[in-house]
Amino acid sequence: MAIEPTKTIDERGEVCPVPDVDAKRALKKMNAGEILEVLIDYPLSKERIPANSKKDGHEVLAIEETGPSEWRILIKV
Amino acid sequence: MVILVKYGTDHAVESRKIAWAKESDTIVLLQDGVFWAKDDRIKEAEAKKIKVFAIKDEYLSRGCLEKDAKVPLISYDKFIEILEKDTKTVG
Amino acid sequence: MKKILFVVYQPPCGTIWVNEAFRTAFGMYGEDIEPELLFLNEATISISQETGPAKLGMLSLKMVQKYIKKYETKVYAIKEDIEKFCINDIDARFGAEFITNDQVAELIHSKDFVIFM
Amino acid sequence: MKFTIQVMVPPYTYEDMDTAIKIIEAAMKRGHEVRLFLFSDAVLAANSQVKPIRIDRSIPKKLEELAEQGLRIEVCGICLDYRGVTQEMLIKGANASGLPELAELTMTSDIFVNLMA
Repeated sequence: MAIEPTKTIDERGEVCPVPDVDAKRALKKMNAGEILEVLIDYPLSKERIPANSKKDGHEVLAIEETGPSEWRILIKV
Repeated sequence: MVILVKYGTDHAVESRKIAWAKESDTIVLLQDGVFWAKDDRIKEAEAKKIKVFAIKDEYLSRGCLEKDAKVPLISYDKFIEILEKDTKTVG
Repeated sequence: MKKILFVVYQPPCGTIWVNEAFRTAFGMYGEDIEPELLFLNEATISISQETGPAKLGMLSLKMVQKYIKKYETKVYAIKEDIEKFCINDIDARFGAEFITNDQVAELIHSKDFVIFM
Repeated sequence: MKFTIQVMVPPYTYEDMDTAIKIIEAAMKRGHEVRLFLFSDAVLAANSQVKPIRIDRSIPKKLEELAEQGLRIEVCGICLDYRGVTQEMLIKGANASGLPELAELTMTSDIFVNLMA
């Protein structure tokens, strides 16, 4: 079943700390149950965004490789 | 605030940091910053009621003599004690 | 809320600190921290429109301007330093506020931590 | 209390890592929770491949021992990439992280000791 994100942020081309900061700021503004889609190509953020989101009490639904060194992360608030 | 000074007396930034210090601030001299401990200009800070200390080991290791120190020489233990009392820092 | 001031004093051509100070400041927006940045000494030349590390094949300085706007990062420069380095063509994209050398003491003392880079 | 110490310049070339270690030891002895953030060239201090001559101190080994005693070590990931240090090369107890982690350390610190570049 395809997951329909509530909001998408495209952070491709951005490096540390921008994807992480933007993901965190976007999650803060969202309501419980909503889903954030984060598109990234900075490898370290692939590890850190899910880890930090979990720490903040969110649920990481998926980390998908969408291309060579490109990922899509789905986080449920 | 606790202001750390780690470069010597010719360093343009350190002299400005010292000049921006205010009454009740503490200046801790470490590394080459210990050369300020022998410099007359550090007396101006003390005249502004700024407390100044230098790390003893770093002062002595640079060939400076205890008798020439114009400020108290302290250990790292004492340095931590200073930070415990005044947690705002400039480094 | 914690208040942090990043003070950068080395030139943007030849050292990484201007870029790194901004990058560090931007990282603070993930937390309840208000970062501000002050240009001091040679770092002040960053706000001249003509300054370009990219002219030397180094990482461009302009990339930080996008984020200054996005995150609304407060930037300060010191009037005396601007005069010292004869900067006449100020790049408005830094949105810098100009303060006097005497005002820096107040700025520093309004912060929890001041980080020189 | 919670302490964070930030170092930016390379070990052995400069004294900052030695100073940081002395601050860490003194703070831990007084019962504080201590964290170290290695930024820019200071990341080299967490490289387990560093081989000083026998009569010299081993800074990476010392950090490893302090980590065993409870020191948390965070290392800037982008800075590691720039210097060809892989995560596998890091000493035990050091984590490759980045500026969002530095922000977290800053936010949760009672005291932040920055050793200016």
